[in-house]
Amino acid sequence: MKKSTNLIIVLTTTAIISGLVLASLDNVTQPIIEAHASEVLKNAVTNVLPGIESYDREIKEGVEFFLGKNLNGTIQNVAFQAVGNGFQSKLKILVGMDLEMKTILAIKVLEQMETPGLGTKIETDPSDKKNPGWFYKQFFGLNLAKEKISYLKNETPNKEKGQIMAITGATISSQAVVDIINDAIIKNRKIFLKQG
Amino acid sequence: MKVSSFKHGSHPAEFKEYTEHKTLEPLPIPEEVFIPVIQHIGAPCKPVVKVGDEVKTGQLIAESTGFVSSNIHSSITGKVKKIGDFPHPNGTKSPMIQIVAEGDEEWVKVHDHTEPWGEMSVEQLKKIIADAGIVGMGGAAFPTNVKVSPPRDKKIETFIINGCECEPYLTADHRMMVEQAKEMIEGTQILMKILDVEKAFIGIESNKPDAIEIMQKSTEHLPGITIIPLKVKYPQGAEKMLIKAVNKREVPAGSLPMDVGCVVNNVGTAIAVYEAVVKKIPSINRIVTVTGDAVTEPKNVIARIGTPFSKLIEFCGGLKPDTKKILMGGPMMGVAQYSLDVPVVKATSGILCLTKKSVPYREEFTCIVCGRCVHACPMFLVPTRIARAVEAGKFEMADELGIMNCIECGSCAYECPSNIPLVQRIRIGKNKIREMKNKKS
Amino acid sequence: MAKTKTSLLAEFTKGLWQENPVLSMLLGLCPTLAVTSSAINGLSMGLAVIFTLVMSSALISLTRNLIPKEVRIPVFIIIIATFVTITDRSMAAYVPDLHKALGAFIPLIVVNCIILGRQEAFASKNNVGRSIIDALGMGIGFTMTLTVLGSIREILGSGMLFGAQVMPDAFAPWLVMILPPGAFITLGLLIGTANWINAKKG
Amino acid sequence: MSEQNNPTENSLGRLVLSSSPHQNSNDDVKKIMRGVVLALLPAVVFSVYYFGLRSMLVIMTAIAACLVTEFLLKKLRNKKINEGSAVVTGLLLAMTLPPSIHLGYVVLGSVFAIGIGKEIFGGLGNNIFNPALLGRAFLQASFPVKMTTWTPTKLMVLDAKTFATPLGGFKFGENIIHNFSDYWNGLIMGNIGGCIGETSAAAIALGGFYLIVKRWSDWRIPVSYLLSVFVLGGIFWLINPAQYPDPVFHLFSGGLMLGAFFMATDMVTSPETKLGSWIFGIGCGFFLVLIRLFGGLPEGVMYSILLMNAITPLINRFTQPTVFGEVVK
Repeated sequence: MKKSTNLIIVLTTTAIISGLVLASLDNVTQPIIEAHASEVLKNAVTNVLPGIESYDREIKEGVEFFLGKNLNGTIQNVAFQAVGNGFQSKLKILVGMDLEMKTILAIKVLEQMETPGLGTKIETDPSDKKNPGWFYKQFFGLNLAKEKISYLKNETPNKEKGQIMAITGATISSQAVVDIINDAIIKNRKIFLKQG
Repeated sequence: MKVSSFKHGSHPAEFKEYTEHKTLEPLPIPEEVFIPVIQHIGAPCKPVVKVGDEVKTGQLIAESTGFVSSNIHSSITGKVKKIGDFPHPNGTKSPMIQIVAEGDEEWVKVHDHTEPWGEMSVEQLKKIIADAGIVGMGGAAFPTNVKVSPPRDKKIETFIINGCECEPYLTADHRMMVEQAKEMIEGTQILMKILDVEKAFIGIESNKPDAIEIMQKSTEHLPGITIIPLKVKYPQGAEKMLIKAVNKREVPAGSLPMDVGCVVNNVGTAIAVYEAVVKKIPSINRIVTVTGDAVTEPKNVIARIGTPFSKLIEFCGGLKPDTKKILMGGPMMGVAQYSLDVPVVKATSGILCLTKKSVPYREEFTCIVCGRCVHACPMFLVPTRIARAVEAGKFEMADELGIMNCIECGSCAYECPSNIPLVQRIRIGKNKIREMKNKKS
Repeated sequence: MAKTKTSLLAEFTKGLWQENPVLSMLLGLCPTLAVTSSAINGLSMGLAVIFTLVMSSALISLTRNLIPKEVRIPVFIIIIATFVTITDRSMAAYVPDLHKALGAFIPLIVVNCIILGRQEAFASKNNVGRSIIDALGMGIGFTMTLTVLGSIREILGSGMLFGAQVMPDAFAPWLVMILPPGAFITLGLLIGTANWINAKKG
Repeated sequence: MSEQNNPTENSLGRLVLSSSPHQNSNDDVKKIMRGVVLALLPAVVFSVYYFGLRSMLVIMTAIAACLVTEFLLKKLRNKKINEGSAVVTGLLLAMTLPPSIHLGYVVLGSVFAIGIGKEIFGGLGNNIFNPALLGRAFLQASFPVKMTTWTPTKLMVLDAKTFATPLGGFKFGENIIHNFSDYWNGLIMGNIGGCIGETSAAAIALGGFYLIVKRWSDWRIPVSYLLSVFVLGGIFWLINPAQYPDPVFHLFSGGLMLGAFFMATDMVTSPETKLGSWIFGIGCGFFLVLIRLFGGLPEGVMYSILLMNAITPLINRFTQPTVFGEVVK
């Protein structure tokens, strides 16, 4: 009887102490972690929406839009996240577009765990020292007024036709990026343009 | 022609062409014979003659001492010169009775019944077989009188005469079937009477069409005897395989054929029974195939038990200079001999002499798990794994893998492309396990 | 264990080689295989483990006489989990990039058998000083192995070491080395080499 | 017994004493290895015909590198090369490489195939995976771009810069096989892009039949492999002919012929029982179709065989024959 009380006391004390320590730790670190996360997002949004001073967050039909504003506070452009499956991981890409959603301004890969050295080239290609981000930069200024994005192999792409060049050896990752962005644009264009 | 068989097995090259058409030739009576007192499975016999005794052909010289034991008779007329240890074909030195020929051949009959065998009682016939010292002529040398006396509770339904002779080179049984068909059939009928069976099957591999034809012809008028042509496959002549091929029954592991109501006898045994019962001659003759590429003139020889191998080889024109290996029996299960002085015993089915060319040096490689031994093993074992277990000293594991079921036919080692002595290792393992079990009990 | 007191130095060095948690005891293989795609990942994982290991060893050694035998495992786990969470949160706050690279494997230090193993086998039976020395030795042994593993994989798999180019431009990186199979192959070869060296030493 | 009359010692020299059996089948490992090399010759000839001497260079490099690696590793363990399986490994590895590949990669793949694929397990017979395929898998995983850069054959008239193997074409929507003559010239005779040894299905099959006739490979494996690919591929084709290729295309494209006749039949890494061989072949076919149709890679021969290699010990265990006369419990 006495023994079991002893056991309970020891376990409870340990748990309480541990809980207290962790709670106070959380108090200290949580704000830092959150600040960091919002910093990352802010950087990303500023990255894909060039020439803006600030941005607003707006949720329409469950989709999160980032509305870029200039010095005067006029809405200039819009960004949103495109999410989908890559070759072997979930891809999260931030896409910045003009307000009519006809031209891609810039994109940024937020999350990816593709095959190192192959699929990861959608973010950085170490073999191309001068321009490691050549792949995603192809999307900058892509005109999608008439067509969807399509990828080519071994041919020079035409930006006006929405064409980009696929990564050799990582056709599937390239295709995934293209498909994810296409799908997100088609879906979000409807939602965003409904009310202006 | 419908051909029965068992599953698995191998197809060694046959080399029967050396002697398959050579008529049986009696060997001249040798000047001296060495008759071992152990020629069978079971307890050794006790000599009943002394040095200096005069013996006649067919006279009992050593008598059976146990249930599984078999009488031994003098094969020539002469004088006992020595009783002592001489080289035995099983590779040891073992007690033998040396007899030197003297004077004219005189015979001692094995029994003095005057009535035909059809009127004798089963007990009388069994006694004759026991007195005549007949053992299985196939190679195992199990006393025949024991084999044909199953316990009362085991009813024998199937009686099979084994005419397979699946060992390469050997043709003794083949020639017997061709030349002594009548005797063999009569021997079979005597055995059928003893066993109280209505039907008998004679299994013959289909590489002996002449034997099958003669047998079929001689049994046309005998509805009880059926000739069964069998697929040419080694080891078709192993009792268990033969039973499987003839009546599709599997002898359970660790049991005897009689447990599934079967008795199997060799062709030679049937003839020996005939000779003992009808001709009143005990088991003193043996038909031996002397063959191989090292023999000048391969022959099928009728030899007296106890004749040294050298005499038979001499009779066949002697050996070629590059002789490398002498075997008693066939190449698959035969025993290598270190001397030509060893005598013919009741189980000597052949003397196989091979030149260097036929016994090449074979480099052993590691097992490449090709599975050929598995496909070859008629007992459905996995020889490579068993051999590995034995090599690693894991005898219990080997036992679990069924090592004791191995019939040592050698098919696995024959097939092995890595030249691993599989059956040899298994043999070692079996002996070790037997030792261990004996120690325990 | 206390009967023949080994020297403190021996207590420390045993974890480096002859009782190396990865190479000779094959403990903590999950993080070993998963995070060593670069030297820096291996090193930081090792440091995180050293911190957790030393802190929990010290605490457990201190309280070893207070903890009843029956509940020692739950108590150990609570203590270890606490330190792991401290590591995890601090890394997330102060070195977010590294935290992202090590991913789920920081929280998983809780179930890293090296840590619980040392508590059970050593800290709960020895005094604080010895326990810390033991934890340091083991932790450093673990860190060394992970760093070596990470270095080999980084050099061959991306031609770099600690993020700096070391291989000539002509060298084509062996992608497989930074993929999971590369981890298995390299670890296997490392363990094999260690055994080979031990066998040679006799 | 008369001592002077002992022919054994005098006239015969020493007789060989050994335990039975005294007769062996004429096959041995060396002979089998030679047979495999011989069986691959037609495919080698075809590859030289289509790709020029470059393919010969790749083959020679692979063989030499395998031999040297094996020699060094054996030396380290004080053993000597005996059965010559390194030649077969090198040749098979080379057959799975693109003819334009840099020779450095060939050497690396060979070292890996012999070192990690074979010697580390204790040499031929103890390896779990087919060494040549393992070498190829290593190269594929390390240098995916280089390993899938194909050169057209010398006899091809090219109208575009684009170049893909038939399988890659199918996978990425550029089907290049359209009619019977494409089938005949391309897939069966081998006038297509691809690895050195996987272009001409006819040449490979010829060598494969030779091995089967000689009993140096188990016919059950290629038969069950090809059959299961044909049936499974056929089922998908019947479901949707527009999306999935027809079964004949499956059979003759890519490395299936090479894999079925030479890789899957590797004795060491395939099951030892007959039933096991059937299971092995069907499993290979299943994985192949799965990878080709739904996987990320255009070709699945290599991984289908490696996967089945991994479960071969399990197959062996479950298909162990029941001992003769053993009562089924």
